[in-house]
Amino acid sequence: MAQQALFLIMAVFTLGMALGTVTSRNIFHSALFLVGSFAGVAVIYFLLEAEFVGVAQIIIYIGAIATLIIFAIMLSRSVTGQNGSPMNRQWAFAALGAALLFAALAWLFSRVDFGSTAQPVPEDAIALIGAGLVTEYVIPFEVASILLLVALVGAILIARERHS
Amino acid sequence: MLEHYGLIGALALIALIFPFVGVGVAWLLRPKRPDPIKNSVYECGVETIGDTWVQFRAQYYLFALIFVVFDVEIMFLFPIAVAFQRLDMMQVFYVILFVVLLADGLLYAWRKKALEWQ
Amino acid sequence: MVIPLSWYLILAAALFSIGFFGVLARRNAVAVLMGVELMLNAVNINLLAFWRAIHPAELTGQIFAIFVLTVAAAEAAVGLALIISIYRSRRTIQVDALDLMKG
Amino acid sequence: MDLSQLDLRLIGVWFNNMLAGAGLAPGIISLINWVVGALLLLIFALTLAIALIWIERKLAARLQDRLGPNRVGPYGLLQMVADVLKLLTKEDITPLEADRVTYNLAPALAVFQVMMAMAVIPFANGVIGADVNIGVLYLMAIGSVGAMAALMAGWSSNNKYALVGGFRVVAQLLSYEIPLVMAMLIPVLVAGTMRMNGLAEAQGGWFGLGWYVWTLPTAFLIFFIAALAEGERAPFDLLEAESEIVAGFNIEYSGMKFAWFYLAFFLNSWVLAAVGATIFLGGWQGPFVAQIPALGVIYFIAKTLLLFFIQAWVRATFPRLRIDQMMSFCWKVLVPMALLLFIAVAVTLKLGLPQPVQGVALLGLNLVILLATLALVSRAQKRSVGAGKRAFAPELPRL
Repeated sequence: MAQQALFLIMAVFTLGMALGTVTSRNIFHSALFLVGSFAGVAVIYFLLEAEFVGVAQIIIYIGAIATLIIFAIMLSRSVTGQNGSPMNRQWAFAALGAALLFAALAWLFSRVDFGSTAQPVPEDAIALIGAGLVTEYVIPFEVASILLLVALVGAILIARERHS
Repeated sequence: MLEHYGLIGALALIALIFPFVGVGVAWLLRPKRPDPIKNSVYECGVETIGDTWVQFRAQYYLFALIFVVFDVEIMFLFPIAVAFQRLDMMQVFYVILFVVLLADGLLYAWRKKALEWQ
Repeated sequence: MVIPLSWYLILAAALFSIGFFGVLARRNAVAVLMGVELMLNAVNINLLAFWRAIHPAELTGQIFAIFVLTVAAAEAAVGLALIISIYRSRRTIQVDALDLMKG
Repeated sequence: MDLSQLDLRLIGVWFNNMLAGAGLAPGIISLINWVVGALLLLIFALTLAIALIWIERKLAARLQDRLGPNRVGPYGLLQMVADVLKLLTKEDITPLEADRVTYNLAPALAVFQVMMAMAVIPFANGVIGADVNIGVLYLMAIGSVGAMAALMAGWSSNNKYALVGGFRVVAQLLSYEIPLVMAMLIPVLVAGTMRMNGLAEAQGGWFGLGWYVWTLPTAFLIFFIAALAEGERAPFDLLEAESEIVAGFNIEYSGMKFAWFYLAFFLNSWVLAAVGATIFLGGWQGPFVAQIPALGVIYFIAKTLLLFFIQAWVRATFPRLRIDQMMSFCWKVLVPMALLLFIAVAVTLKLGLPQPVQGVALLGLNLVILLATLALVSRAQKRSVGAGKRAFAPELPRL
C-alpha cells in the first residue's frame, strides 16, 4: 500500500516535471524541470529495486547530462532568443499526435497481460552486474568504451574554438 | 532492499523542508524594507552595464565534456570493482582495455590542447 | 510485485508521449534534445519494469538500462556540441530558423 | 557494568522493543525509526556545524598568530550562537532581476545535499543511517546535486560575479569529482564492497596496518587533494575567490539563505573528512573496538577531526591557485595518476599473492607511481619555465 502510494506520488511528480520541461517559456526553467523529472524517474527505479540503475540515473542524468544542458544554455543564450512562443507552428498537431500515441499505448498496456513472477532480486545484484559486464556482455561493454571515446573526440572537434 | 532506503527517504523529505523552515523563521524575524538601490545587483558600487548573460567561452564546455565521459566510465567501474574477486585474468584484461580506451580520449584532448586554459 | 507492471508501463507511455511532444513542438534545439532525453527515460522505465516483473534473477534488464544511459550521455555530449557550434556561426538555435538546406 | 554491553546498536534495539511493547504495528515502528533516525542526523549535523565553525575560526586564528573569536562567552564559544541570531534577523535581499524560484531553491538544495550525505557515514560498527549496497556511488550521486545547487545560485542571481562563480563550478567541482571518485574506487577494488560500513570493516586486524592509507597512500593523497577542491577550500577556492569575484556564486545571498550556503560549506568539509576517515583511515577501527564497540565513535570522530584539522591548516596557510594551474593539475596529473593506479592495483590483486606480501606490493606500487609522477611533473615544470612559458603547463612528452 505504502509503495503504491509512493509510486503514484512520484509518477504525478515526474509527469508534472516533464510537462513543465516541454511547455516552459524559459529554457533554463525547462532544464530545471528536466532535472526534477530525472530525479522522479530515479525514485521509480529504486521502487523497482534497481538501486544501481537508480543511482546511475542520478549520476549520469543529473550530474552529467543536465549539467551539460545547462552549460549549453548558458553558452548559447541569445538576448533576443527569449521573445516569441517557445513552440513552433506545428505544435497543435504534435500535441494531438502525442495524445493519440499515449492513448494507444495506454490502451495496449491495460489490455495485455505480460505476466509477472514473484522471484526476488538477487542479494548481490551489483556484483552480478559487474561480472556480467565482463563476461556475457563484454562486447557491448567495450563498444560502450569506444562510443564514449568517439563521442569525446567528435565533441571536442566540433566545440573547439578555432584560432584564426 | 527497499527497507534500507526508508531512512534515506525520510531524511530527503526532512532535509528538503528544513531549509525552508529556517528561511520562514527568518522571514518572521527580519526587517523588510526593500528599496531599488538595495535590491540592485551588487557590482562593487558601480552601475551594471549591459546584460548579465554575456557570452562565455566554450572552454568551459570542453571540460564539462571530458567530465561527462569519465563520469560514465567510473559508473561502469564500480560494479566491476565489487565483483573483482570473481574475475579471472582475461576478464581483468577486458577491464584494463576499457580504461585504456578512455585514457586515449584524455590523451587526444591533451594533444589537441583542449586541456589548456587560454 | 506490489505495484502492477501495467502502472509502470502506463507511466512510461505518458513520459514517452510528453517527450515526443517536446521533440516535435519546441523551437529551441536544446529543448528538442531535452524531449529526446525524456523519451530515453521512458524506454529505460520499460526495460527495468519488464526486467523486474519477468526476469529479476538475471540482470540483463539492468545492464541494458546502463547501456541506454551511456548512449544518452554520448548523444547529449555530441548533440550539445553541435548546438553550440551552430550557435557560434548562426547566432540562433531556433530549429525553424535553421533551414539552410531548404531549396 | 560489563563494558562489552556498551554497544550503541543496543539503543536501537531497546527503542524498537519499547515501541513494540506499546503495541504498534511493524510498519509503523519502522516508519518511526526512519523519522527518528533522520531527525537525529539533522540535529547532529546542525550542532556539528556550529562546533566546526568555531574550531576552524580558532584554528585559523592561531595559525596566523591572531586570537580569533574571544568576546562572546568563554573562548568565544558562544560566538556562533550570536552569529546564528544575527543571520536570522538580517534583512533578506533578492536582487530585482533575479530568477526568484531558482534563487530560493539553490540554498535549500545545498543543505539538502550535505544532509543526505550524512546518511551513509558509519559512526561506529553498524551505527549508520542506512548501510546501502551502493554506499560510495550514493555519495558520488549526492555530490552532483551540490554542483547543481552552485550552478543554480550562480545563474539565478543575475550578477556577473555570480555567473563567473557558476561557470567555475564546472572547472572545479566537476573536474575534481573525477580524481576524487577514482581514488575512492581503489579501496572498493581491494575490499570488494561499496558499503561504507563494509569498507571500514575490511580494514580491521594487523594493529591498524590494515588501514588502506598504509597500503594505498597515493590513492589517499589523490583523495585528499581532490577533497580540498570538492570542499571549496584553499588553495582550490576559486569558486568563491573573494579577492577576484567577491564571493562567487553566493554573492547576492544574505541573511538565512547565505547561512545555508555557509552551513553547507562547513558540513561538506566535514563529510569529506569523514568519508576519507572511513575509506582510508579505518573508520571506527581501533584498539579494543571488538570488545567495546562504542569506542568506535571516539576513534571515528578523532580521525575525522584530524583530517578536518589538516584541511583547515592548508586553508590557513596556502595561497590560491590560478585557474589554469588548477585545471592542469587535475586533468594532467591527478586523473592519469588515478587511472594508472587503478590498473596497477587491479593487476596486483589478481597475482594471488599471500596477504602480507600483497600489502607490501601495493605499497611499493603506490610509492613508485607517486615518485614517478613527481619526477615527471618537476621535469615538465623546469622545461616550461625554461621555455619562458607560464609556470606549470606540462606538455605531453613526444611519444
